Amino acid sequence: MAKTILEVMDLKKHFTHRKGLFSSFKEAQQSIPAVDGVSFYIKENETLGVVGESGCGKTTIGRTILRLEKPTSGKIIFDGKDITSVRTNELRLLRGQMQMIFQDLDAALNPKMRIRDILSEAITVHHRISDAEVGRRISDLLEQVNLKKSKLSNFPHELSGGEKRRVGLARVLSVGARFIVADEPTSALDVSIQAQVVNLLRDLQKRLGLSYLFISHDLRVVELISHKVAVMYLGKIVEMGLSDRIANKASHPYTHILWSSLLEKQSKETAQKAKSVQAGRWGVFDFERPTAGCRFVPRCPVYESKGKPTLCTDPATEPQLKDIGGVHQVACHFPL
Amino acid sequence: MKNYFQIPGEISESTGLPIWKKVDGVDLAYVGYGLVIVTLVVVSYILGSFHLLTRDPQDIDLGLMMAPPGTAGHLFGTDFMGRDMLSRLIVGIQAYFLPGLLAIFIALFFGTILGVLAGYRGGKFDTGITYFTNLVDSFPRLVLILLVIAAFKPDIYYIMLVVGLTNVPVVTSLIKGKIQFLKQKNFIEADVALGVPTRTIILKHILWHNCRSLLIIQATLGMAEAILMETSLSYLGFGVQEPTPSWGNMVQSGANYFMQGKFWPSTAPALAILFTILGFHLLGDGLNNILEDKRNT
Amino acid sequence: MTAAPTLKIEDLRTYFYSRSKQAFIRSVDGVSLEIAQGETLGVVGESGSGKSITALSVLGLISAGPGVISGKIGFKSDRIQKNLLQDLDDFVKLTTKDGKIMAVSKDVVGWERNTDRVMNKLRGKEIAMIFQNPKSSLNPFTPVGKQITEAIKLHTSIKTEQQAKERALTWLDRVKIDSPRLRFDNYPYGLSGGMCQRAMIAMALACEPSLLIADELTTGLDATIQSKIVDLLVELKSQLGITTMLISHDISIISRLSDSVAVMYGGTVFEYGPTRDLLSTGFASKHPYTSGLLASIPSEQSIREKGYLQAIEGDVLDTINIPEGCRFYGRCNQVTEKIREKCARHEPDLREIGSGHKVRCWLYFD
Amino acid sequence: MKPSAIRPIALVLSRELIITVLLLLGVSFVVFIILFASPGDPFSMLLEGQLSTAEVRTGVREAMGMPRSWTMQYLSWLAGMLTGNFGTSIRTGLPVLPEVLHVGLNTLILTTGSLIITLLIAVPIALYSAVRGTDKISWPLTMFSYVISALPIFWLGYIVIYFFTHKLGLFPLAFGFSSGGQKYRWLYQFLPIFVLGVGNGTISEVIRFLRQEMGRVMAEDYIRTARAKGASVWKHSFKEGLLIPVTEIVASKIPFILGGAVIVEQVFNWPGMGRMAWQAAQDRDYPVIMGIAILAAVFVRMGSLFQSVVYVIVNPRASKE
Repeated sequence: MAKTILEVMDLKKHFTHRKGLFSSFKEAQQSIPAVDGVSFYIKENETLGVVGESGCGKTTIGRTILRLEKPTSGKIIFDGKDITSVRTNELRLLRGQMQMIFQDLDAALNPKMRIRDILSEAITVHHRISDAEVGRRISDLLEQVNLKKSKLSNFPHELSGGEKRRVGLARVLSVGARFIVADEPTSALDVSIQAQVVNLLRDLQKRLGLSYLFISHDLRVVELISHKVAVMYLGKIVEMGLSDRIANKASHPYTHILWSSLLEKQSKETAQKAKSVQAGRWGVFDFERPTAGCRFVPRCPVYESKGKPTLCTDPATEPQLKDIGGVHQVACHFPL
Repeated sequence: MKNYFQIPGEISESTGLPIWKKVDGVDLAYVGYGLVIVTLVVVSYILGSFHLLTRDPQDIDLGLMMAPPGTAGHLFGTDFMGRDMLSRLIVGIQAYFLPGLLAIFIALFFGTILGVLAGYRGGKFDTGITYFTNLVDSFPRLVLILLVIAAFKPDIYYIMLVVGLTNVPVVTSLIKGKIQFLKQKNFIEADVALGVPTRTIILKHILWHNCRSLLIIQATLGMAEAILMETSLSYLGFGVQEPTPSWGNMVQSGANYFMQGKFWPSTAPALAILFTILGFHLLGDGLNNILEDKRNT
Repeated sequence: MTAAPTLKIEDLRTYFYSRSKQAFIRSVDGVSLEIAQGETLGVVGESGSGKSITALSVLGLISAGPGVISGKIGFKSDRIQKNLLQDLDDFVKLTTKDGKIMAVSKDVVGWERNTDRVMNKLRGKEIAMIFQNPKSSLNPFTPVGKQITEAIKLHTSIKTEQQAKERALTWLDRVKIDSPRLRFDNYPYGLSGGMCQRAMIAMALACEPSLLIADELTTGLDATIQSKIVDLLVELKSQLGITTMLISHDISIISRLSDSVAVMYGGTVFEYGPTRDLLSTGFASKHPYTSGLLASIPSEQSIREKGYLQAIEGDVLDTINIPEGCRFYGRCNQVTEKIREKCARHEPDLREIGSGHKVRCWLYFD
Repeated sequence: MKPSAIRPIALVLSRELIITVLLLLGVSFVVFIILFASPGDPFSMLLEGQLSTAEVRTGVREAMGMPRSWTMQYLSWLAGMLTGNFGTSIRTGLPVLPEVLHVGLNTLILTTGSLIITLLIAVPIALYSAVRGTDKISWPLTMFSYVISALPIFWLGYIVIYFFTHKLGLFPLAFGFSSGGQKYRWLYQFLPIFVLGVGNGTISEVIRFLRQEMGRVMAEDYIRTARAKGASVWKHSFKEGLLIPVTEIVASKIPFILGGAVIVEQVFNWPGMGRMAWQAAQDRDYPVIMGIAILAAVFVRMGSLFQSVVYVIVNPRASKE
């Protein structure tokens, strides 16, 4: 049985939005719950996929785990150790083990540094080693991410998207991370390059025993790469389970709508199948004011078809994640 | 129809091209002219400060007053007291050179610190620093200098202190903008996530790699600013006093003769100001175009 | 089909001159396409394949910098018939040395004035375009409704603000924006991306153009919103029968909406034919790039088996340095020994190999 | 404009107004610090100057006592200023405020006029080069703007004076604000405005900024949309590409122009704030300079306030934030 590498308990991250210069006097601060009570765990050598629409807080989760944001409340346990409020020094050490791949291809690449310098710097951040050793590690890394040696003397802007992503990966691997938060690692890439990167990520997982928190809006890729998938809606996980169950036997109406939107685009024939549950209204969401009770109510077709039961809108009974068997959890009063 | 076709496989790699081939010719000309001016100023400053001039700028020759340029022994002619114009112009650089460097240093030093604080820390720091920069920007520089002159004394170093301080907001906002740009691209965050120490991020990645050229550009523009201020004030009669030459007081003392149609004693220092400030401006803008804008795109 | 197509692009070449490399970036390099009246043509390709530049060339929106366009773009509707590329060469001066282009100078204003003259009464009226990034494509300083009425007043017989507003409201309703009267006065920042895109669609269609060009219109929107927009387009298409050129990198959208499809790569069309054949997995005689592209998308099967994806190795072609021979040669996994020489040395042309199915690959030529 | 649109604007404006007041408080404090720290205790003299001669005579000061702590000194000075009491000029013995306000009006005319001149020169050049890029016409114009920005303004003043008085003989030799032949009076007053407008040293910067902004806006997606629908590009780019940048650069250049005014007023004998400040600096008449510095800061802040007003009215998003 694999060890749990990361466990997150009731994690909350609220952003305060200051309105104007004197807000601190007037108590006019507004709190936006980007992540609002999320719990999950990831085992070694496992991938947890997180899907959801833009603004649902999936990126914030990754950033909070890596402590790029300070969590408002909750607990983050990495490798058996509570890291929710470790100090800066310890945090630096931790970052030798957990890393993040950013959506922005240029994120890790200082535009004024050559690739060689970027990599050698990353290697020496956590390890004091000789120049010769650094050179050896660089060529190891290049091999791992399948990048040509000739690119080492280039500047980042001279690389293609796929190459930039590879350098970003090499940088993350160079510190020896075991756990990687991959925030939309493929969304900025072309389809053919995307497949290369997905393959590379899986390959690295197999060879180095990495664990991923894989954040993406691309349902197909998440389904392919993850062992488990968590579906997020407005800061909460509404459903979580093994990836094929989530994709094919979704219990939460939102999950269902997400996956059927995929089918619907794809072909005229299958579109009909999905039509049955498809009737949600698609208003603009307002993250500052989640509805009392279940957050999904304004868009929920089940709520509509059940004749708007008060259970769903009652502030006291916001649905919590419940186990429905087969490592499958759902937060809904009327699971499908 | 024209043939735009080009033989395949014959395109040189951009990295192989020398820098002067990659940049705009106009920018190159700007920088070239600017460097000539900088060299002239520095050489003149050294000549003046080590008394290597063939003619003493204070030598009065009442027999040869208002000599036109080209007069034997006086390449740039003489002024109303028969003093050699060229020597006076060269020595006039003393009036602003070191004080100007002081002003540049103050502006860059404090501007960088405040810019890093505002950009990197953000939040309350940013609010406070924005207030400070707005406050400094509320004073017309010359009026503030006059106030300081009235309260203290008309010393060029006091003046340059004010010039430097009033230039701080410009540097601050540039550095802050740069950091915010880097932040927006998640670049700093990636460094933090990697575990790079804050000191390295700020000093090496932000300041050395990304703000270096910006600071050089601000230094050149700051010198132009210092020259403008010094000449304006010495023209107004503050700062360097006769008989010590400064370009500003030279223009001023030549003014009466100007109205009589004898332009040269006033025009020569005015042109010196013109060409020097132009040089620093063009150098700054040329460098800006070459180093800042184009490589990022 | 004997009637002349609404849009007929012949050997379109749109190049941009890169001064630092002293060469042309051949963004579009010999594209020929046809869109019959009422048909929807899907153009699919990765970034840098030249699909968006093709669309912008049609509308004459390429002007900045030293870009050049050659070829022919014939446009025909009930009201008008015109070649959209006229006299553009007059505004470009080439300096050559030993057959190598050393410098390109362009009279940008003259060029722009010329395209504006040619495109006058066409842009917005006959040919309308929808862009990606709906939020930034709407003027942030003007209410959404005003931007629609502006187009209506420019291009239709409606000239009063009141009537234009009525028409705009009808269209906002048709693109399923809820409470259109309220949205009419909203500024773009107050609307979500999906709503902005609906407003863009309303703006484009309100003048009843003969040709609609939609460039990546769902990119950047959430999956659920995307599918709603696609639904809307399907519905509008069946109601209006409007001729459409649909550009996307998303094969699923193209396959849902288009009648025929053109696969672009490195500035040229690699394959061209009916959507049903080209994008179905069963159809065998495909260009290796098309089949590679289809295989790189996670399929039911690859997901079930948790296997690796069949990626196309290598990188997307850099259109500044186009190789001799086939553009795809370096990445192609179907080169046989028999044709290797040809693939490496000679560029194949786009040949018809089945009914309406054209392909640019030596594999299918004898 | 609908009433619903006015409320957010009013909110933003009240915020801007508060910021302006805070900044002016800061300005007064900086002035206080400078005077307080200077040798010879000029600040006590300043406070003394705030008392009327009658009060001095009857010994009010002795009775009330000089405020001891520096905070009390600052506050009593500030309170005096808020009631319009800026103290008295050391040189003339007259109250500062009316004097400064009187000349301030002249300076306002001079600076506003020259700002208009600057814009009249800069805007066409900027727009032309934004559209055309660098070509045979825009390059010399840009060069020209660089040269006149580096031109020492006093010397430019000499040239203009020499040309009009000596060459054309239009004016008497002693150049002054109110004298001069009636016939050319308008020209007489226009010349300093023109010289300051051309020679204030900001033209090249203004051109560069406007060109950059216009160029940036022209590359925006929504301009492309406008072209694609056959609408006027100018109409769509006007607000963001011209109106906002112009107000922005005008607001930020007011301090420079006020500085330039000191010199131009000197050269042309224009009885404005700058000339008075120069005179006061000669005499170390700090109450006067202090008054001028504060008034100048008020001008600068008003410029920024104006810019925010335009920005908020033009940009619907600004009032939402």
